[in-house]
Amino acid sequence: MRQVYMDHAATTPVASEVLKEMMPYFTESFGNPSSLYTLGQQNKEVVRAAREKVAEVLNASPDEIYFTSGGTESDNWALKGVAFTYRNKGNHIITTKIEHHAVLHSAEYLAGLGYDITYLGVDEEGRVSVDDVRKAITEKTVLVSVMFANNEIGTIQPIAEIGRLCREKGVLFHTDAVQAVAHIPIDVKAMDIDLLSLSAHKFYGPKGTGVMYIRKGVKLDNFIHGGGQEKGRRATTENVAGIVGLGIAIERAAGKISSEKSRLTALRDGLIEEIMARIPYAKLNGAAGDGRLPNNVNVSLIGVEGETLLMDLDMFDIAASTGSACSSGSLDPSHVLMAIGLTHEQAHGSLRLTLGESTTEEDVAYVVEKLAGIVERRRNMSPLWED
Amino acid sequence: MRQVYMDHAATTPVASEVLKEMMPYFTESFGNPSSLYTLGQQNKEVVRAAREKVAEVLNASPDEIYFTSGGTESDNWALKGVAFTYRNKGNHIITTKIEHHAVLHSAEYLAGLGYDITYLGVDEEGRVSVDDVRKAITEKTVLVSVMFANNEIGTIQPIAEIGRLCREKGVLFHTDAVQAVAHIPIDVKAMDIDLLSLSAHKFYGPKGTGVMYIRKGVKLDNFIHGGGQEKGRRATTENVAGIVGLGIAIERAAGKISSEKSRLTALRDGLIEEIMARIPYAKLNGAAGDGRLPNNVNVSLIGVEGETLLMDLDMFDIAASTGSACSSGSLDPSHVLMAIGLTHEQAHGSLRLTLGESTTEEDVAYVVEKLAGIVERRRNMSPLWED
Amino acid sequence: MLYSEIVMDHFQNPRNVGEIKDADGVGEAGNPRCGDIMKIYIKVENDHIVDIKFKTFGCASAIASSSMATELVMGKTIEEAWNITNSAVAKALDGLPPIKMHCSVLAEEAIHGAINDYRRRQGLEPWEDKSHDELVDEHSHHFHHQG
Ligand SMILES: Cc1ncc(COP(=O)(O)O)c(C=O)c1O
Ligand SMILES: Cc1ncc(COP(=O)(O)O)c(C=O)c1O
Ligand code: FES
Ligand code: FES
Repeated sequence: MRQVYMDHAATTPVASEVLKEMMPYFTESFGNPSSLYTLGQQNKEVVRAAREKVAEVLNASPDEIYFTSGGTESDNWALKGVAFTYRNKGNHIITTKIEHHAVLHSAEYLAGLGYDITYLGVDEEGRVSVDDVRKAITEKTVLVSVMFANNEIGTIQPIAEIGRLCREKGVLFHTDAVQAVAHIPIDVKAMDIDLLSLSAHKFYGPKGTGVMYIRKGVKLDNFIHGGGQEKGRRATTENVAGIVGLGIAIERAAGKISSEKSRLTALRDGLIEEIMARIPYAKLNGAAGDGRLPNNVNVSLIGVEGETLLMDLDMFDIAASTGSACSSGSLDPSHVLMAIGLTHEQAHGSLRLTLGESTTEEDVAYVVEKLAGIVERRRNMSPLWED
Repeated sequence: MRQVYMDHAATTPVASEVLKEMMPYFTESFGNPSSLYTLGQQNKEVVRAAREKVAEVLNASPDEIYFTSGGTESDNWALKGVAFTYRNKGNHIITTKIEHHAVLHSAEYLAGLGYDITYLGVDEEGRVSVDDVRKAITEKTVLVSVMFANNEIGTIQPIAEIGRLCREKGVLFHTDAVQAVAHIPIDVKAMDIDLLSLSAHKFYGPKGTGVMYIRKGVKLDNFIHGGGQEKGRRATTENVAGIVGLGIAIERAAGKISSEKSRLTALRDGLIEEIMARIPYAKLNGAAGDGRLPNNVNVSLIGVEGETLLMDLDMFDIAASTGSACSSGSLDPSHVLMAIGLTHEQAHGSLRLTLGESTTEEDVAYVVEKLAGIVERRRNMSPLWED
Repeated sequence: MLYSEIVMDHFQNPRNVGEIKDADGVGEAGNPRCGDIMKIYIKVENDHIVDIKFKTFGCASAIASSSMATELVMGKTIEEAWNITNSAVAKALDGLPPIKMHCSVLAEEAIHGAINDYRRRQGLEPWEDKSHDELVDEHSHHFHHQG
């Protein structure tokens, strides 16, 4: 049977050429980069080379790149690091209602410690207004954190404008670029970004490795204390294989960013069109066109519950995601879908399909076909549905 | 030429059978364990199985095991987590002068936030006195953190006694068992351990994965906030391949703990004896016999500087480590060697040789042979040395 | 790699190791930060350094710096020798890692010590030594790591 993985925003497989480069560092070349002998020093070089690749892609300098255990750690470091470092300057942080939980739960934790957090709303497409950011900034503001592109609905934020504003106001600016980096060229200098988070497994690199970009000159308390790795700013024995994988993966992703953009955009728009054509009462969540990640489709199919949808799709070996309450341990529907004004019912019937390198036109056709059948069948057994 | 890796305390290669089990999780079986479809749910099972292996080895229950990015993160979590969670109960933490920097620098960071830290001294073999711990505990003490075995000199601490004392006094007890777990059977219940740190790359598992054991019922603030992974206590997309590797590696290590113990102890004692016999003025640092990790040798060879020694050994493809000031960016000699009362000169000429699965009698003979020649040659060019 | 090929060469095959029993000047420099020590012996004829030997207890870069410094100084006049700076030694070694620059300072100081010892023995005023603290302090953060 055909297998269709349409959950690339959740995670991606490690690309074979990435894995190939990682392999020696598990076994023969296993040295600790902090060690003085050749086996260690060679790995120090290897980590340096990976750092240069990341810097190149972001238009940063290599000494602004720090390796972490993932997007979550980087987000935690950004928020808590700034909050603790600048606690005598101010206790106000601005973020949005649609951030990833790594940002939101860090912010809530800080709120519990007495910090003052502003959660900006978004418009119905999920876009933050630069003017809202401007109005929210006070004397006490130490950080603005706005994600580059949303993981659920794919909405892209006006990052360069927010960056410029923050720079003018002398406020630090962090962006979670975990979902964006493989799809949108990022230039930390041109975009006035001070801190930025990445996660390798979202762009065909290994799970458990990430990046924190810290602009030169930005003072930031360490988050993980210990040995002197990462120029004394982030401790732990370097995950050499993982870092090598991250380096190759980001270089690879940057190399195909524009060809993949056109290819995926066409597939995405085809998928959206077909769903709209084949499934009654389907609604697109988030922006259409250029304001949306090229690989993201998010629709509400009211009358069908999201978890049910996923299980049904799984029967056809289709992997997808939902913002339905039933699929989350917390039984709250997605905070992102709520923030763009969806009703509970709409959030409940939401379906996210995120495309990737492996996605083909046949996959799109297959998914639409199966989805249409599933929706019809489940709507027919719903008491809310009258046709 | 013969290659001799004698720095197993710094890191170990991933064992081939461990790597073999990890492989599928980079590519075909790459699903996010939080996803509802089969590809995700299978990995949830796989993570569960690894958790059970860890629990089994520590005599813990699986829901007391949390996966982290390494020993450093676990140590940070233990210290900062307890400090923040119990800040209304007390602000006093007891640890020792010979902990790993992951503990010491976390403690220093907390001191900067107003916490009161007691750093207990050790005897000349590097052992903490249970009585000193008892005397240091006050009404305000919220945590005692004493490492299971030291990474530099291999001294094993009276963990069960300290655990019993802490339990009696109602104080939480954390132990950094990063160096111990592959060499000493650990029973968290019998030893009254509340929190414990592990790091996979010290026992032939992958770098970038670790464990935090949290005894059931212990309240502990999260350290990395975000998604609901690890029962909501430690966020980030699970590093599935890494976790699988950790699970197999710990099971494997536990399976050979007693055979390796006798084999390594014999090699270790042979190495120590030969060094003492062949090199004048050599001094063993740390305990002899059962009070020392079976794989650790640490000697001071005064008149030769440690970094020089390492570079010379590297010319013979021998990998080792030192506590010399010159090898450290900070230009301070090892805090552990200072704590056991070595002079600067002795710390300066220290050499750590840590044995592992690959170590043979021939390796030991080769190292002694080369080392004796190096020491003689370098002593002859030292102004401090008069023969 | 931590060190350049030239550093490794001078570290492995140091030139001019030893002592001069009837030296005309002996200089010693110690590094208060890491505890290393370097001793330099010179033989002077017609205001020229005609022989030089060293003994060093220290890291690879201290040993290589001593060796390179003796080569640079050999045959020079006293004044030329005085003016050879630690950066010249480091440069001749094809560079040293930033955290190891202070090791080359040791070589400059030991040579200055030997020259001033020679001048004192000749009944001359010792020359004034400048301080290198700026160089030694350029790496203030912690790097120490042992697995
Ligand atoms: C926008 C965003 N930020 C942060 C993260 C966290 O990344 P990780 O799970 O790799 O820590 C994710 C993905 O889970 C994400 O989509
Ligand atoms: C005793 C001890 N604790 C903690 C650590 C930190 O482990 P990691 O570097 O894997 O985070 C190490 C090794 O570096 C160690 O030896
Ligand atoms: S009906 Fe079961 S969780 Fe919603
Ligand atoms: S002489 Fe000690 S660091 Fe070079």
